Amino acid sequence: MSIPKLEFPPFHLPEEAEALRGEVRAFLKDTLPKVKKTEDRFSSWNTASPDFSRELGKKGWIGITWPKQYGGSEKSFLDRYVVTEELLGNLAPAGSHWVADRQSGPLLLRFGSEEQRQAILPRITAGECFFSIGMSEPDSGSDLASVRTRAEPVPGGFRVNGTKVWTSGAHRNHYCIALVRTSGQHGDRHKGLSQILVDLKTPGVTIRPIINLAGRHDWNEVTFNDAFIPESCLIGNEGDGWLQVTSELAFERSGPERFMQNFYVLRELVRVLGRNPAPRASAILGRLIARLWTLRQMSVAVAGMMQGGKSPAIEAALVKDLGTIYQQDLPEIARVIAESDATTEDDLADFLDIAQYATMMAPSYTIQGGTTQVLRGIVARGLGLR
Amino acid sequence: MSIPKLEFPPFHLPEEAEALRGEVRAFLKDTLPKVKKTEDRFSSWNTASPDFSRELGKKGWIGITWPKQYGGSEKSFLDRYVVTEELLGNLAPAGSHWVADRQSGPLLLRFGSEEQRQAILPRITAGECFFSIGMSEPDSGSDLASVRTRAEPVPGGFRVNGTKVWTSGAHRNHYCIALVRTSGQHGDRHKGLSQILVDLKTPGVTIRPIINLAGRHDWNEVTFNDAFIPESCLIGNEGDGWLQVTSELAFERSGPERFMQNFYVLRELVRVLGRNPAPRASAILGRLIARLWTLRQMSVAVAGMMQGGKSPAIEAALVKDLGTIYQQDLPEIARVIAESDATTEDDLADFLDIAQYATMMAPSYTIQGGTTQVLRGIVARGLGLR
Amino acid sequence: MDRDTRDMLLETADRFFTERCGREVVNSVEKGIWPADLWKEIEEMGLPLIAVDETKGGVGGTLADMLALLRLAGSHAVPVPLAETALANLLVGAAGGQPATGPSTIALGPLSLAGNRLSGKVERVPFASVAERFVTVVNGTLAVVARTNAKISDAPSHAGEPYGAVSFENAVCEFTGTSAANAERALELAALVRAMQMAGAADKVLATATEYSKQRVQFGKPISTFQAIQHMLAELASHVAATIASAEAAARDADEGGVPAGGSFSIAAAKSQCSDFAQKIAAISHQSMGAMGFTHEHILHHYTRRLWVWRRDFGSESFWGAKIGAAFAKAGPDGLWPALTASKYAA
Amino acid sequence: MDRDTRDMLLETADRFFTERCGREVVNSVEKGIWPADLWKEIEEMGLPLIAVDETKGGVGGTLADMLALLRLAGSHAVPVPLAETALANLLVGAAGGQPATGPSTIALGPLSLAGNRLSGKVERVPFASVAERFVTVVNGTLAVVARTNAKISDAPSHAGEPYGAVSFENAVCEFTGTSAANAERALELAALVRAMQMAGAADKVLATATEYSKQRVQFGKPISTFQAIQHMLAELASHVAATIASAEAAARDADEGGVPAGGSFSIAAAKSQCSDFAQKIAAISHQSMGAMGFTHEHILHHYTRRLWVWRRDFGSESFWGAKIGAAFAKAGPDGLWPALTASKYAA
Repeated sequence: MSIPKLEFPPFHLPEEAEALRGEVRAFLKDTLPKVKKTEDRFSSWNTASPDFSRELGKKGWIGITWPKQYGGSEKSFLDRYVVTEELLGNLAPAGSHWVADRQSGPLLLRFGSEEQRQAILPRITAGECFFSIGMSEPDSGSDLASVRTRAEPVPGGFRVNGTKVWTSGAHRNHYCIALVRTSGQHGDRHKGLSQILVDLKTPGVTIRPIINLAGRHDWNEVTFNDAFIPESCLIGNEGDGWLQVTSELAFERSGPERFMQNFYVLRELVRVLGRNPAPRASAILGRLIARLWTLRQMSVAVAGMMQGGKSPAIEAALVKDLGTIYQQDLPEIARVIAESDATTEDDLADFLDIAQYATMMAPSYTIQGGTTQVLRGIVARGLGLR
Repeated sequence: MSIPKLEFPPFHLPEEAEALRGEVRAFLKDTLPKVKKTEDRFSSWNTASPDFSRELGKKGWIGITWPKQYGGSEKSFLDRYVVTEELLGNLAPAGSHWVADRQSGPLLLRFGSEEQRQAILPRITAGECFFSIGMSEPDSGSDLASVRTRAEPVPGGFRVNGTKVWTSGAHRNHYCIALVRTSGQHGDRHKGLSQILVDLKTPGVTIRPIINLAGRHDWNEVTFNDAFIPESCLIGNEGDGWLQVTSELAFERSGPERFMQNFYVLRELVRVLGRNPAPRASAILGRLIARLWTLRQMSVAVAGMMQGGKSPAIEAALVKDLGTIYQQDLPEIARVIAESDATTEDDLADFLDIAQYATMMAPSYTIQGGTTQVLRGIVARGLGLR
Repeated sequence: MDRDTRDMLLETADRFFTERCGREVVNSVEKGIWPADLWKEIEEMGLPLIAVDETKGGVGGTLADMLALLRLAGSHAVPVPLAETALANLLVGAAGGQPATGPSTIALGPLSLAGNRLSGKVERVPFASVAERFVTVVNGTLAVVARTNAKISDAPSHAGEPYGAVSFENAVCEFTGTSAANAERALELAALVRAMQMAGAADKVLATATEYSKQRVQFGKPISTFQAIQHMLAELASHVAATIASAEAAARDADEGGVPAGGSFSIAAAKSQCSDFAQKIAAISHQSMGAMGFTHEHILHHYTRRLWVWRRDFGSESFWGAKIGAAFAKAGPDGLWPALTASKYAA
Repeated sequence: MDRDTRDMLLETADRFFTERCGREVVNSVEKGIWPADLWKEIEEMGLPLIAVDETKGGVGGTLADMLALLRLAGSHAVPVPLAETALANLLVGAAGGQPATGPSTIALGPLSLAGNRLSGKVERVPFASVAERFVTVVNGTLAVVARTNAKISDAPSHAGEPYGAVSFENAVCEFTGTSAANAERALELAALVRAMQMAGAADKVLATATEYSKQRVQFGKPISTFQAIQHMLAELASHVAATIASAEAAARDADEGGVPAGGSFSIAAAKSQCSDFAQKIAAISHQSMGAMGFTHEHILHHYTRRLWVWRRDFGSESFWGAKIGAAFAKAGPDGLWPALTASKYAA
């Protein structure tokens, strides 16, 4: 049979990376406030803290893989992996620099002009410059190619009109990288799209909050009204936007953030069950831990493959899909077992609130980095079904 | 908003039906052997017992709604409902007469000729004449209209060639009602199909077992090789086969057999947990019972609507869909809780075998009476989505 | 209330809720703004007195009438304690008291009564922060405590409704009387009320997600035409149907029994069922609607968040499941089928 | 065994299994027919001795080599106790014994050893009905009992393999020796073997269902073109991937540790993971294939039924989960993350 074999070759993170882990842990132990039970700690990378990011930048742990000339540390992708998972595992407020470190910086490194790199990257690595992504539009949903925001060439740059939505952190970040139509018509789909670097203070750019169902303000609507963006802010070639964006999306799929957004719930479940739970409670806890361990093995294996120069796109999509399932299961399974096996009533009441909050946030996991539908489509293609 | 409201008006089975329930229970108590832990008891209506069916026939409980002239008792559809659910709830071996009582008899009553009715129905009600259904073909799957079996008109009848598959009980039953093409071409789909009554002893009809994954022989392949079927065996009008078949399918969807095929597992779970389970085990048991109770309320509500002259097709499809989900969940949930909370090791080992067997049989629930895919398609249409 | 009267009342209420309980009102309650006008109008319509005798100034409806109204209220996310007050008034009236105006709520929990003094603490009391009085049943006695005699610690629910913990420290009761429903029964009735509200909310979730799928265009066509979405919504419909069917069956059984007793098993089963499927309903609807359904701007969350809160209110699926399971385990395997068909706890 | 040698061996074995372990052979084992020729050929290839020292006539492979072979065997539903015998031989060799020819099996359970006399009963011993000897570890001692000294009560597994209960009544052991793996470790290794077999079977299930969807035509087109089927198979792929990844990671960790110890947590996690997802893999594959996959004629059930049986063998997900959970609970919340990243039980 000719279907591609799914393989996740077990991979050991190298010793240097493990040594770095120790450093990161020590730093976090000193730097982080004691874990409090607040919703802000739920999702490390949705919690912004410019102060924390600046401290992390001082350690050289933002843009860690980038060339030294741009403030990077020229460490490996696997070192970066370890820093990332330690931030998540220790519930650090990594939200400010998250996107810059993970997507925008690498994009500029790969496609940006020398001028852009020099102007921006050192500020990112210093933990002083934060990014948002301007991809989705009111009518686009998963259909990212249906971009309507137009950047019309004018002398010295572009005049931009249109609206971007679900733009995380635009209200507190410095820049947004937007996917816009620089030529052709709406119906042209992938053709004629470009990426531009938008200073969020640009006149004509308006940021309005989109509050989520939990009442939190992470998302924004970013409106362009004849906003002038200088030519120097075009990223890569005019018309290459779609190509650049899709290479970006692959990045997004298999990192630890895809299964550790509500790690806090598991941690608290351990607390609430006490030191000596009944066997059935232990069994349920243990099964959850086993699933998380598996996800980490898969994610590390994908990182290893990427480090080895492969492009495990299907494998990465599978990690995200499983991560979503796990993160949706976790608070619900935890809720039920806590109800019967929590050691104290007070702990239980707190925990039920925590678990409920996590369940309430869970729908968002399928939205980021490709909906479950889109992911399953990718996997189906990988299986040769479409 | 204009989507149809889903309503399941609570319905009380009438007093006569409840009185009949008492009679049926008393009869079963006397007639049934003690429940043994064998796979034969798992699925009441997949377990054939001509002796039991004859006894039931003597009580007048087969074809209970049919006119007295054909051996029926002219009781209500709801009386029939009660008899059916008592057979299932008491794990009676109702497999021999099941199809005749449920589908074939009603079909003959509705579309059959007077001669057919007189010849067949009294034998069904006596519990002496058993039926199979010849619908699916090797390449048809859910696409029932793609019938290839051909009944070519010849003097005095039809010459039939083709193959039917998944024909339950053909090896032990007397007749099969087959959907065949009497005119037109394969590509004509719904047009040109007819139903014929096939004596399974007819020369040219060959029955070969299709063993299922559990090693059981319920299904058969029925092959027609120039089999001659007299004209008198055409059911209804030539070319009306599809119409007749689809009205039959609706019958199939919301009966108690759609959620009680593995009732035995729940019963045994009660046994294995003992008289005083831990609260957590009680909770899981109770939740399962609540779901079964709900399904029964829904099924009774649909029966009430049908008795009231309505055609709750979507509601019936929903009952089947939920019934499938429940029956697939039941053995798996039961298995896990039994592992931690069974009162004795021996009971546990037995129970794990029972639950595993039920899980192994579960895939078949989505096959009978329309696959989950087909059902969800029906519901989607009901929601106005297609 | 005869069938026609009830239908008319429900129709009127439906129109009223549609007009007056829009998104903005629901959202402003979340911000801590009490919709005084809305409540006043609801009182003027007599809704909180739906199941209070006409002799006491009530509408004279049955338990079933009240439950039908509250299912409707659930399908509008009515952001005031109509359910709690209607039940409180029913209980007060049935205990020989006189229902007062103003929002009330139900506080059921580990309370003790000495004479007409109430003590103890109840967590997660719905609308505690806005209720003018707290109605409780301790053993067989109904007690009413005015807001001023209670200590309230605000703890809004995940649906943003003004829930809170309520403490009574030797609090003077403004009324005590022999309750028609004992404490256990009061909890059953409260759970049943929630089940009916959940049925209403579930129904609305299905309608909302279905409608959205027909409007929302992706890749050039309505997402309702994608098979994956169709199957998702069909699965949603199944879970919504179970919620509605179980709640309605329990409402019927409880109504036939009356306030003091009846339909106990059905109520337990229905609340277990409704709570059990709430997550699936919320999850599928959100999955089908993507980012849009996750915004505060869209109304979907008014219903999904309530489903999440209500599944826990007055006993989760585990709470009611444990009651059922314990009774059925005690009765053993032979008791299962007879009890199930009789909609009774196995004994 | 170097990488090339292993690859060559696996390739040879793959061809051999493909040729000689077809549907008919697997089915005939279910009918109780022992495939003597097949076993003989497998022995001639040296497969049961893969992880036995060359000094003892073995192939000299590592634990990892053996596990890779058994994953392959799992993907062919090899219906003889290759896995059990290979592990038994490994253990016997590592205890200073000399592996014998003929099928062996592993009997782990509540047994006691007095001198060289073994007593006790083990349920569900794989291939008990055909094994020529039983290998067990009691505390730190490995013991081998010939078939003639054991009482076997046949109880075929749900996959139709000749499992059974085995009783020893003061049975004479043909060999005892200090075991390189204590009883607990032996169970870990057996669980790991099953996890790898499950990985193989899961892989084959995915390939089978995928291939079928491309062949099977309904409503005029291959069912692989229906979005619902595509999503179903994608979900299947996710669960298969987790099964493979966890088993392989545990195999690596165990191999690095060696026979006596190492990778204990990874093994527990992998067996928990593999057992946990077995049902989903079986259920989705069957759902996607409809009636055809439910027939005995099709090969799908050779794999799904083994997944169902293997998930229970040598510890279910609850068994291994409880071990993990107990350790992590004891260590408390702060121990969770460090242990997880170290693939170690929290301490």
